Amino acid sequence: MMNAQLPETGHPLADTVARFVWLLPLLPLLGFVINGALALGAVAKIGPDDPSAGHDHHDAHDHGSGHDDHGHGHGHGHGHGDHHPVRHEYAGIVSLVGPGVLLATFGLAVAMFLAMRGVNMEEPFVLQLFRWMPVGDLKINAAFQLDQLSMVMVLIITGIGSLIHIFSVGYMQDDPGYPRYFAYLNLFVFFMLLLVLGANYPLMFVGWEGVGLCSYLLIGFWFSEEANANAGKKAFIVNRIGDFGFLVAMFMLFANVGTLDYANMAEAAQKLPMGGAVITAICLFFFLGCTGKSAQIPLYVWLPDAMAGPTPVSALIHAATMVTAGVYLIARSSILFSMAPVASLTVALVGGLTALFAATIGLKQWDIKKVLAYSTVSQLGYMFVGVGVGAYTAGVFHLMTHAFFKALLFLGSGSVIFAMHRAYHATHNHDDAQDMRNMGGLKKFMPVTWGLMWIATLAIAGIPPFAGFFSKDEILGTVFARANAGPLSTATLLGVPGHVVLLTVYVIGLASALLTAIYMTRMMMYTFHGPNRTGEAERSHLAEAPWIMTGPLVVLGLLSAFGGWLNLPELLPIGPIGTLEHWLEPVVGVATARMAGSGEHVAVDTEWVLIGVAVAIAVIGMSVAFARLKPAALVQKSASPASEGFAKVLEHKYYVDEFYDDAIVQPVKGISTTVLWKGVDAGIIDGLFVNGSAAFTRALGWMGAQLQTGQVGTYAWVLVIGVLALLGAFTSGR
Amino acid sequence: MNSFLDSIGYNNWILPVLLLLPLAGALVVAALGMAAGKGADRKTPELRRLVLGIFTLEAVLSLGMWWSVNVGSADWQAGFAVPWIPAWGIRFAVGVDGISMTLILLTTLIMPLAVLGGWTSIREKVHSYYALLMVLTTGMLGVFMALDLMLFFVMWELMLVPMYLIIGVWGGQRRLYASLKFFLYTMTGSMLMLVGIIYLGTQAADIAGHPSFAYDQILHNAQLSPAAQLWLFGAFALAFAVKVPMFPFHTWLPDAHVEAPTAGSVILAAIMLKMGTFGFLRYALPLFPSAAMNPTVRALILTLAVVGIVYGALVALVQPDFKKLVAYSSVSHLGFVMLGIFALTPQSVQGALMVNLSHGVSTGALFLMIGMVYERRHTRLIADYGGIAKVMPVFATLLTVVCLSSIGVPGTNGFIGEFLVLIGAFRSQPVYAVIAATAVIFAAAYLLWALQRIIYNPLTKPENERLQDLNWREIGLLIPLIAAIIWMGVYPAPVLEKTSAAANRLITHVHQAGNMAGAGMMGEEIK
Amino acid sequence: MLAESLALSAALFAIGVVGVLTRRNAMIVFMCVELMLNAVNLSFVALSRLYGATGQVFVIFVMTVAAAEAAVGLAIVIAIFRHKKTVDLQNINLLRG
Amino acid sequence: MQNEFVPLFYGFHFYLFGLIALASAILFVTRKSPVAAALWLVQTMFALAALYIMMDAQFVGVMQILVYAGAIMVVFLFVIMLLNLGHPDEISDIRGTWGRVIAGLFGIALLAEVGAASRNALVPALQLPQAPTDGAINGTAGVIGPIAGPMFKEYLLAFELTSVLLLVAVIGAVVLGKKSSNAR
Repeated sequence: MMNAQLPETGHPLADTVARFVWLLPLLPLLGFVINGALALGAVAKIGPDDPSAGHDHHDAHDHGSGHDDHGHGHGHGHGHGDHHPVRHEYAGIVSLVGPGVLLATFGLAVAMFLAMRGVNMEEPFVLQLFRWMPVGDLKINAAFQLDQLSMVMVLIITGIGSLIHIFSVGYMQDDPGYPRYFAYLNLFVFFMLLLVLGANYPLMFVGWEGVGLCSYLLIGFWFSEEANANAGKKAFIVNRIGDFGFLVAMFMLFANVGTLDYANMAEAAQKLPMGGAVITAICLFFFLGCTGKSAQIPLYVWLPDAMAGPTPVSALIHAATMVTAGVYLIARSSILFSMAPVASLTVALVGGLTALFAATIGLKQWDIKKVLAYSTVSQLGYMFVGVGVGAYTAGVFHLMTHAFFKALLFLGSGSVIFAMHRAYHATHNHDDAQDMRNMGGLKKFMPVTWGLMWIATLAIAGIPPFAGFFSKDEILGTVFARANAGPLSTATLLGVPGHVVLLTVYVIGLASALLTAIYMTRMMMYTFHGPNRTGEAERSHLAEAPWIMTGPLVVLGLLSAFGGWLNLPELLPIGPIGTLEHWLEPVVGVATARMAGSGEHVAVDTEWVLIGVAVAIAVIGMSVAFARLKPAALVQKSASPASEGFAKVLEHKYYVDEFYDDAIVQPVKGISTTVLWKGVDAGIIDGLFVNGSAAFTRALGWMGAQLQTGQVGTYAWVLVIGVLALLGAFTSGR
Repeated sequence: MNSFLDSIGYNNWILPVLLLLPLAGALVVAALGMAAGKGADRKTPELRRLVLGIFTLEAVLSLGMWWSVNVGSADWQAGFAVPWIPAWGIRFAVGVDGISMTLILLTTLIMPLAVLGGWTSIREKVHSYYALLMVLTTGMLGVFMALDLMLFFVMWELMLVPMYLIIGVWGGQRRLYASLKFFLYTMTGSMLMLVGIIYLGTQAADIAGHPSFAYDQILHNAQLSPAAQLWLFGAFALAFAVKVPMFPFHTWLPDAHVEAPTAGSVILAAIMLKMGTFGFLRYALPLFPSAAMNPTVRALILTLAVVGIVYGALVALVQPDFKKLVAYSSVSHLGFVMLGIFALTPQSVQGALMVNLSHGVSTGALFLMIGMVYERRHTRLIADYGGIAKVMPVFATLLTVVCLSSIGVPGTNGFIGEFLVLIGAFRSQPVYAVIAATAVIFAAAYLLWALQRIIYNPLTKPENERLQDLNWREIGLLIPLIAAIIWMGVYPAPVLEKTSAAANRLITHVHQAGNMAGAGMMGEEIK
Repeated sequence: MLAESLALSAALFAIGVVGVLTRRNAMIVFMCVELMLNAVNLSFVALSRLYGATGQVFVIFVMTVAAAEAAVGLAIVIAIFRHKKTVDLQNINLLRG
Repeated sequence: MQNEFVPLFYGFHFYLFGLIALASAILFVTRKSPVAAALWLVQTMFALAALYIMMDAQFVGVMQILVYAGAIMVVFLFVIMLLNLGHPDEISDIRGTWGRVIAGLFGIALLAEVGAASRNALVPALQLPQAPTDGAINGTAGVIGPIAGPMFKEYLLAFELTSVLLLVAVIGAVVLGKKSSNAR
């Protein structure tokens, strides 16, 4: 709190629009309240005064009312997004409020961005709102911190968020839960903004869990199908494992450093020895949190299942924003991570392994969204490689470009699924609208989507000059540079020297770049090229989505194509050099410098070689895919044979889910049921102690009852014996 | 507000009035019931309104304490004392501090909601039911207010009997088993406590040998050897541990909860479980600091607390009965309270108080909601539901919010308490805190799984298709709870400030008095 | 005389006890109880010479109790006899729970 | 009665009535016939009444004869007659030899313990004062006044309660003795 600055204290931003920073999260919250009220108001039917009075009265009532409620029950019977012809009664106002608040927030964010550019600001702008948890020496305030990093995040969230909201207006138009959908989506943006704007870790944690909650609600949006509800639950619980790490990290931080505010973290953290066990543990626990939220090994399993949610949700939450929160966390904690080389190496290694691992699974997925999901996991791995090796700017840069092209890919796939769905719906076919084996040749039905998705594919594959190339190259380049010099190369991870680890990560990065190029090309070919496999009757119903959906795609296409200009490397002076790097300098500069150590930049020609290798790998990958894959040979999902050998292992995602289920979930349930509940609770405590003592008492009572013969004579004898004994005891006692 | 309260002498009469109002109400209700004779149950609607009126009046009256109680003061607030049994040094002495004030407010605010919750489900022997509820209220408030150990004990037992009857008469199928188990479990503990209280009373005797049971007298005058402290602590701790309930004394709770009528479950969970932890805070710790700071004792209790946290969560995971699930979740939550209390840092103790309050609110709400759906469907088995969000959207929405609070999602009250307990406990007991923190995972698992099986998933059972959503009464009674959930999650500072002075005094006292047991690093941190 | 009185009282009491123990006829057991009461009365009276008339007051009370006891006890005996046609205590075990 | 002549005369009669009481008590417990036993008990009570009078408890002695021997024992006899228990049964109601021996031993043990208790002065009250108290000496002890005094002052409540007790006993006896029509 010492460094806490109130707007009055003369921060350069204090008199600008930035003092309304609290409005940023508030607007989406307002949207949530309005949409939520509309959603509830539309479906709520207040029950009778006496609920136990029986159902007869209700029956007549229900048939008479003819509410669209029955539509709900029927509408979701088969698959999501079953397009009911009736629009929601509040669709108009919801379409206005939902995207409206987002656009307003985006506008406000842009205004703040401009204000921020106008001033020279070294210190972050912190706005204290109210005391949140003031307990003893723990003083946690509800405070927002606006600095360069959170500004970038806010722009991505609100910008991409606005586009996706607009897209959703079209995508979800006929859904009976339309207002509920926008309520959740608004709530998500609220929490996401809280996450990036919070001025301390607990407040970030509020957003962190809040987005997880919204993710849970949105994955299970069509909750009437058990698989969806399961996926939502799985996402939440797996995330909670990560949150456990986040919590423990906060505890350790507070216990050892005494503060949880970012503002004085750099100075407070000096108390801890560089590279010591404590700081390493703190960082590793934070990273455990990241593996949950950002779907890294070993907690990535929820993300592919999360595709059960509506596709725009996958685009916003499970690709562009929420899953990158882990990257933001590490960038935000760069001071801490730069003090713990071992933890940073771990981050980089896990990120690299995840990138490769997920990419291999992506090779054999048939569900178009699953391909993108594993691709997301893989790209997140890249980002962690970036922040792990101390290329914080590069990590955030990749986060940004990834948000562009992955949102585009998801929304594009959303368009495809939308089209497929309409086609199947028109013919009352219940086939899988997301399986690529049921697609093919969509290029001629949806040319705009096809073109834009190719831009995104080139971007993700790392083909210059698309956005992904720059960010990916910067990450790989930094990995190489750190392997040569700096604290990371000299540290050791479990006995393995740092430079070996980093070189391994570099090779892994290249390998996964190759695989990325292959599976993305595969996806594009199976979806858009070759013959159409949707079906004769359905084919005539396939068409491009309305403009409210393709419009956002176009914007994202532009960003994916030119997003790389935001942070050009020095080697390619085709525009302003390192804009983002300069922008983020005040936030991550110190940490980046510490991680770079004394090491000089890699020689220019080496750098050219690196770039050449990266591009070559991407081109090779795409060529291999083009050469080897035969879209024409595919048949519809229902007619496809089961795969064999390693392909089968890949298609089943290495059986990790099954392994987790067998090794963790079932044992926990089993032990809880048989050992703890039936064994300890019912058996030992209740059986042995509680009922046992009752049985013991009863046995004593039975013995007593045996003495009770009813013979007065016997009683007299016993009485006399008692009197004699008592008298005797008194007499002899003296 | 304060000057108004002062002008009516609020602090002078509020505590006795709070105690006597329900008692008088109970007499009136019982008299009405007798006057009405056999047809008494036909007069239920008027009676319900009368009872609700009394409880509402009680709640409104008690609200003034929020302002009138000077929580910073080291003295008891709103004190009131008259001799009761002078020969034995027993006084009718009541008073509050920040800790008990918040619990009293929780009690008075939960009671009207509990009455509303059983509005239509209690149809037999209604007069007796409401009379017992009122006696119960007096007992519970008395426990929180008492400043005389004998009075405390009397109140402690006073709340036992009505609850025994409420479970035993208006309960479910196995109500006799459950109520007897509840009674015997609690009685076993409290009898030992009575022995301890009497011993303390004689130890605190003045020079002339008159015993005294006044709390302050015992706190300052009783000279107890460490060995005596251990025994007394054991006697008190057993009584409180049963009530908390700590593992392994918890098995009465699931049975009692399952069999009790809605209001019974709500009161049991929301208020009566707090008696145990309150007892530790008010009696077991300050009176016997050297025993409480004894490393072995502390390790034992912390271990049991952490075992309870994880154990309760794991067992809750596999419960087929929703009420039982919530009951085991209470075991887990109350484990957090115990962990916080015995970690003895400012954060952990205040966090424990916060968990107390938020558990009262959210678990109370959970039981109310189970009661609502039980009234419609007459089953508590999770498997009998599924997909009812379709037919009961309002119910589903509110249940989700309440479950999230119970899980401890940030932004709800559940988070604040757990976070503070853990962050505070980590400073003095890191290993226990880390193990306890795993409960955040299990809590999500058991509640979300149950939530999914109740309100999500396909709506397959025809009986569920005709379920009707909540009515205005039910929505209205849940709204205050939901508001409390959000308020205490978003802006808990006012509540925390109410308890901070009392908590800090307690910690300082226990650390100073129990210094021989090795207070360690914590001593200088309390300022 | 006091010691002798008390000794006699003790002896009478012991005889009553022995009677209660050895007899099974409810009537006789009853009378043995009366004998024991009388033995106690003797003690009271004997000691009242030392301590004042209060002991005699108690004798009056004892007599009253004995009278009440006899009334109720005999009524019970009659009721039982009506039911069981015997007053032999061995055949009566109504006290058994 | 305070003259020199009294002790011998007094002592003779005291022992005489004592022995009568003892002997008739022993005879009482050993009679098979209930009627005979009852009559021996009456004898004991008469002897005791004589002792009471000798010990300056004239009122109690009279009450003994009136209430005990006169009323209570007559009721006993009446019941015995009513139930036709006058003839000793073929089978004795007395327990077997061992029972009698053990009962006798118990009786002796009881006497021994009482004796030991009084010798050990276990009960402080048995520390007998050497001289009789004033009230006992001045010869007014046995008359009604000194008894009525405490009875209606100190023990008024107990006295009133005895009346309740008697009432209860009367009602109880009537209820029990009534031939219930629905008896099994």
